[in-house]
Amino acid sequence: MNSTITYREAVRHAIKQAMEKDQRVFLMGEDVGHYGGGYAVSMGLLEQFGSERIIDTPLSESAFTGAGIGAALGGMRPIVEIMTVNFSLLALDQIMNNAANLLHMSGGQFNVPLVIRMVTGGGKQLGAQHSHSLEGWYAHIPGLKILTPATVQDAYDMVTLALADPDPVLIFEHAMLYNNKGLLDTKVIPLSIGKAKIERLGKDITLITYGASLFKALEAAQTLSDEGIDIEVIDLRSLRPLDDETIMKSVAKTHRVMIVDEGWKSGSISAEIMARINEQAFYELDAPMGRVCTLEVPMPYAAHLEQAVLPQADKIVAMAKKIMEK
Amino acid sequence: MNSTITYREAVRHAIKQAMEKDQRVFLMGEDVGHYGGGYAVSMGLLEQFGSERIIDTPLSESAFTGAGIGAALGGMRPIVEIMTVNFSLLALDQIMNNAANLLHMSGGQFNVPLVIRMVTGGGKQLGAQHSHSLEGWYAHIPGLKILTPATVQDAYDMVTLALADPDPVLIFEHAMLYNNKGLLDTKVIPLSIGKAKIERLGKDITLITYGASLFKALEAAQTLSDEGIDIEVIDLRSLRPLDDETIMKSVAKTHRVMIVDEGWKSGSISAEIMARINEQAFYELDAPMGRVCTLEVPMPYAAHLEQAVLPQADKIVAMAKKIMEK
Amino acid sequence: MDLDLANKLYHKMLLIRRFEEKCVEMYSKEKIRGFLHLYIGEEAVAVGVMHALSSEDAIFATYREHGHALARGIHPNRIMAELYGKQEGCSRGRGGSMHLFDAATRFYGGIAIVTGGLPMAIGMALSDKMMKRNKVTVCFFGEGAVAEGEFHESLNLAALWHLPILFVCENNLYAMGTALEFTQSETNISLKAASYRITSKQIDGMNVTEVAESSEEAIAQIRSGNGPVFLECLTYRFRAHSMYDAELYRQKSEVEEWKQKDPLIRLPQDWSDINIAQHEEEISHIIDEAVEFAENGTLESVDDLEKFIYSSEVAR
Amino acid sequence: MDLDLANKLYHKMLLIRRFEEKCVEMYSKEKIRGFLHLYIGEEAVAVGVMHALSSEDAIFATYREHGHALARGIHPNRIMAELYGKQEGCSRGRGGSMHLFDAATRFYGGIAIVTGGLPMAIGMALSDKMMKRNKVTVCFFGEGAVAEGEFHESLNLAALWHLPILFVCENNLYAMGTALEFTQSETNISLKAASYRITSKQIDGMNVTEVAESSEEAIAQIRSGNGPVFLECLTYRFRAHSMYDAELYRQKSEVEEWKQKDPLIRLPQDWSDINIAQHEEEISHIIDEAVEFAENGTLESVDDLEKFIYSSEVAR
Ligand SMILES: Cc1ncc(C[n+]2csc(CCOP(=O)(O)OP(=O)(O)O)c2C)c(N)n1
Ligand SMILES: Cc1ncc(C[n+]2csc(CCOP(=O)(O)OP(=O)(O)O)c2C)c(N)n1
Ligand SMILES: [Mg+2]
Ligand SMILES: [Mg+2]
Repeated sequence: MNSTITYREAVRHAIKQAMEKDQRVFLMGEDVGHYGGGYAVSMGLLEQFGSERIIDTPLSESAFTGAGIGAALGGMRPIVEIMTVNFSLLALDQIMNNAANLLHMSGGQFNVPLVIRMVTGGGKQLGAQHSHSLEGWYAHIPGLKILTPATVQDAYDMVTLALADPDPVLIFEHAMLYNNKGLLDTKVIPLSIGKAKIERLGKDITLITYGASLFKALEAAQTLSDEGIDIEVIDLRSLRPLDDETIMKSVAKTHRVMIVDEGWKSGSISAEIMARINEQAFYELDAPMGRVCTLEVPMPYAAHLEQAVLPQADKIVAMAKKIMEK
Repeated sequence: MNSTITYREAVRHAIKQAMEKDQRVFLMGEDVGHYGGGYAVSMGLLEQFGSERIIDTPLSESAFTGAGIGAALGGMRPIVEIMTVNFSLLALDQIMNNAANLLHMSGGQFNVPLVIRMVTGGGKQLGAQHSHSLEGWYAHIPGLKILTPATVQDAYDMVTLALADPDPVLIFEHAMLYNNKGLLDTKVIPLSIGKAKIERLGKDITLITYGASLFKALEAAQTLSDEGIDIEVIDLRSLRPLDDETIMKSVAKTHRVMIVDEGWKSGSISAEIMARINEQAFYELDAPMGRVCTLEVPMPYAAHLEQAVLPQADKIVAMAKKIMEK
Repeated sequence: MDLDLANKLYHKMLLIRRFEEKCVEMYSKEKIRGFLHLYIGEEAVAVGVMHALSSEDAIFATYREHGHALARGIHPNRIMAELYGKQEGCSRGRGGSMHLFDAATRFYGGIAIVTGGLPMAIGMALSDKMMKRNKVTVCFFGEGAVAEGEFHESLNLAALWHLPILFVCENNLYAMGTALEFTQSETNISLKAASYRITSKQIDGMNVTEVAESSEEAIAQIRSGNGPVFLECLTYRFRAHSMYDAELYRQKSEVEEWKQKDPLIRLPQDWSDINIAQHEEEISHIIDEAVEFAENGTLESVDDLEKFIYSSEVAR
Repeated sequence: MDLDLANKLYHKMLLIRRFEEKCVEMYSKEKIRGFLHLYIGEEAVAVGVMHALSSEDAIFATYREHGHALARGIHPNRIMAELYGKQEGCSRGRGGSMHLFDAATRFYGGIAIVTGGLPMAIGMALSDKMMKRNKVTVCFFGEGAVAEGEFHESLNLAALWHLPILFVCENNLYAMGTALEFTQSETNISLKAASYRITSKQIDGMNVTEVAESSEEAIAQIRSGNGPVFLECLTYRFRAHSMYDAELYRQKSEVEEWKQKDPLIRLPQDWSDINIAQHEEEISHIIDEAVEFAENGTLESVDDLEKFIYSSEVAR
């Protein structure tokens, strides 16, 4: 396959292919079957694979996530869909205390090849309880891998990568990306987990980002290039592990850094990246690093307030200029 | 009262006094009554206050934490004890989606004067599921306040401060501190929420820490002073809000920084502190900042492995020396 | 039940119906955004239950709570303004459709996490019990909530502590697109409550008279100190789950069948003297006014964004 | 049941008893640390249930799982070494008392979060069903777990999906220091399971014969494809909850009463030919050997600490 499709279709296609190839793969979660998926990702899969492999679960986030762990221990390759990250809080005990711990706790005996997909992010005016961006927060937990596909290619590749991984992998799909169109080539060998990708070469500032913010960053980079500031944009792709190597190389080239992420600022993944650059590339820095994150406010409903809370291209531009002034 | 008591007694005394003074205050949680508290904090309170105000709850972390929120909305001043932070994962939905959001989500109508106390930390050979240090992780959530009493005085003061606060306050009591003895003066006006305390003056390195790590830091500072390195030790006391002012002032004096905390390194509160110093005091720094955190491993049971995972005085000493060399 | 009351209940149900129809219109005009969960078809439940409450009682509802908010008496203007994201909204435009709040009527949301409201409702009832206040807390939720662990934790606490709380399960047969039979091994929800030794009853949620009378009984029992009561109201949502739903999971014919039981048809069958045209007329003015109020509302300044995170930042 | 079997069951129960008594001794010598939850008094449950399983079946237990691990056949040497934190332990010393694991006997822990094991057990049973493997998953937990939401979510899934799983509730009347009457509005736990339409039975957990026979029946029913079974075993822990418990919450006389029902007394009442002295003798050697094995075990190198976080770092 080599064609232009949506991000949503790319995820669906990856799941479909995996299920066709491997009888051990199945999908379970709320409304993945008859409804077609909360965000319509699994539309049509029930018809193809039947209700034994596309399982509509009751509203029981903790139990069906834990059941994913158990099924993985039992030799299956479950894909658990938690409708959105907001509801994953109900499953956190299973994710942190079991999925992330089992391999170590058992002295290496029991690995958990589980894939958990969830929708993340704000921007749809869903208010405080439905707009969290917690992928950076999840990246704190050892034993997990945290993937954040931004492009159509990655939306596809990451399902495949995650299913091939012997350990628990969480994929965060940003709600605003599903209708994005892009080229999917199913024949290329995917960039492996833990590798960042330089999406735009530049020499003045290293801009590190991931997920939906990538496009705001690229937009800002375009604006800035018109004004003579040349931004290098890195798509992290994976928040755990982080690709220190790619980051530090770029910093060694540009000597200036900014980070854009949709987590609340304090304790965001931006902070961790800043900490690592400070530790590993302090003497490369010509100026303080900057970050554009989500304001530390429960997400408001009103459109203008929500947009003011989220990172935006204009804020990125302003931050870049500030960094260049130093 | 002005006497030498244990940290455990200080917490108990604060609860007892608050309950004597204010009929709206009550304590609820698993085994707080008949058992006397998982860590014996509430021993004797059932006898004094009866089972209407010292409530043994079933194992239902989510429901009784949520009930604390509801009771707070209803005009009470509940203290919810979650036996340990490890079990609080089961209550995270209530904490993040309700307690932290309600005031904002309701446009300022409903504040939640709830106090949640929980035990945190490793060091007792309890293994991966019972040794988390998640206070720094909780500090990511806007709407909450996160307190980490290290001293006997703070163990007492912070219960009082938290109960006086109109918003949800989480207090993290480190398991290794309960038997610590110290002076308690119930007459001093407590240092308010959000204020850090300089526990040791020094001129060479600013060492920022909190909770049980404070004592390891002070021990290391003593060792280092014998070797001619003069450490300024800051006890953060509160992880949200963070006391930027005290931190930056100290950095402006020492020009070197290290942070010690018991969270897993990536995404720890140390990272956030480094990020802020980078943002607010970059030009004050003479060397990369360093951090001594918990290794990113689910906590192992064996004593020697557990000790190797946790921050220790000798690691702090080594880090300080490294920082001084730069 | 008398004609006056019948008129009152009819009025409220019709208000909800027309209000939400207007919401759909405004949604398609992009005046309203986000999720919009309609209560159309289920009006008898909220209206019947609210009838039985006093102004001192407390209410916790879900993301499908326009009906509850209107039935409780939050002014339609403030609800519409909220849906428009305006400062004059009942949550200042911060909440939106899923987060209606109102201190004056003790309306505690608008909680959008399924079962998220139950524990808080328990706590509210606990505070009433501890303070010896003769108040009742009512908690609404869908049958989908029954699969969540929090539901069970909460029912157990309510029963164990004999709390003054009324649980109202709106069993509309579907949780989004998942039919009850796919989510519960025991589909009689009222039996679940009974397994906690909670007084429990299954009632016709399309019949506002039955809901009102059962609620009155339940509230009386609760006020007399006999602990919680659970009402399972059999009902149906006539519309899609939200504005994004293709409704692949149910038959059109099933929807049509349930529409025959429309509470707005049902009630006038018993009370032929209800003057429908007059209600329509009155309500049409109310709705027009609500829209006008919302249109004329103000957008809160972005400078105030960080208010309401902590109480010290609240301008009171 | 014949004498051979009675001897076998007696041997296992006694092994657990003496093993744990040794643990207490070693705890006071600080050879063992952390929490140490003793199973003493409850041996009949694990031994009776394990008797009914095949080597292909899977087990999920709690933090109070020494008994289950021994009954399942994990070698005492490896368990003792684990408690000593040695590399030769069944979890390489990484797990400790609350986290015994063993791939060979399909022992999946040692899960120390109350009800944390149930969802995983559900998933294991689901995988067996999907793969059409004729295996059973057994999940042990205390009566305290019944208040947790996860318990209910799990039971519902098991019943809804007709999973091959045996739930074993060890009702020892207390969750730490909280008596059942303070935690459940309905104290008959087996009724809870029945409310999910799960076949459910309350049995004497102090009588190993009854446990073994009921388990055999249950397992047969599950293997025949009839879905889950729930056994509530009435039992009692003779010792404190853990090593830190002042036992303020129960009367000494109550403990004494239950000690009359000691499974190690009960079984020889029916089978007087059990040669207790001989069992003691054999077991004493086993325990001595286990201690020696643990003492001689090695402490894993700190350099290997970061192994086992991800599979790629596992030395296989
Ligand atoms: C914990 C949680 N999981 C998932 C969702 C997404 N969701 C919103 S409504 C809904 C269905 C709820 O069904 P039910 O409780 O029957 O209420 P109804 O919508 O039918 O009124 C789901 C799955 C949510 N809001 N919260
Ligand atoms: C979720 C959770 N909350 C609290 C605890 C602390 N805790 C450990 S055992 C226990 C009591 C459990 O009682 P029960 O389920 O009856 O098992 P028993 O110990 O009696 O075998 C508690 C409260 C825990 N481990 N997990
Ligand atoms: Mg429903
Ligand atoms: Mg028990």
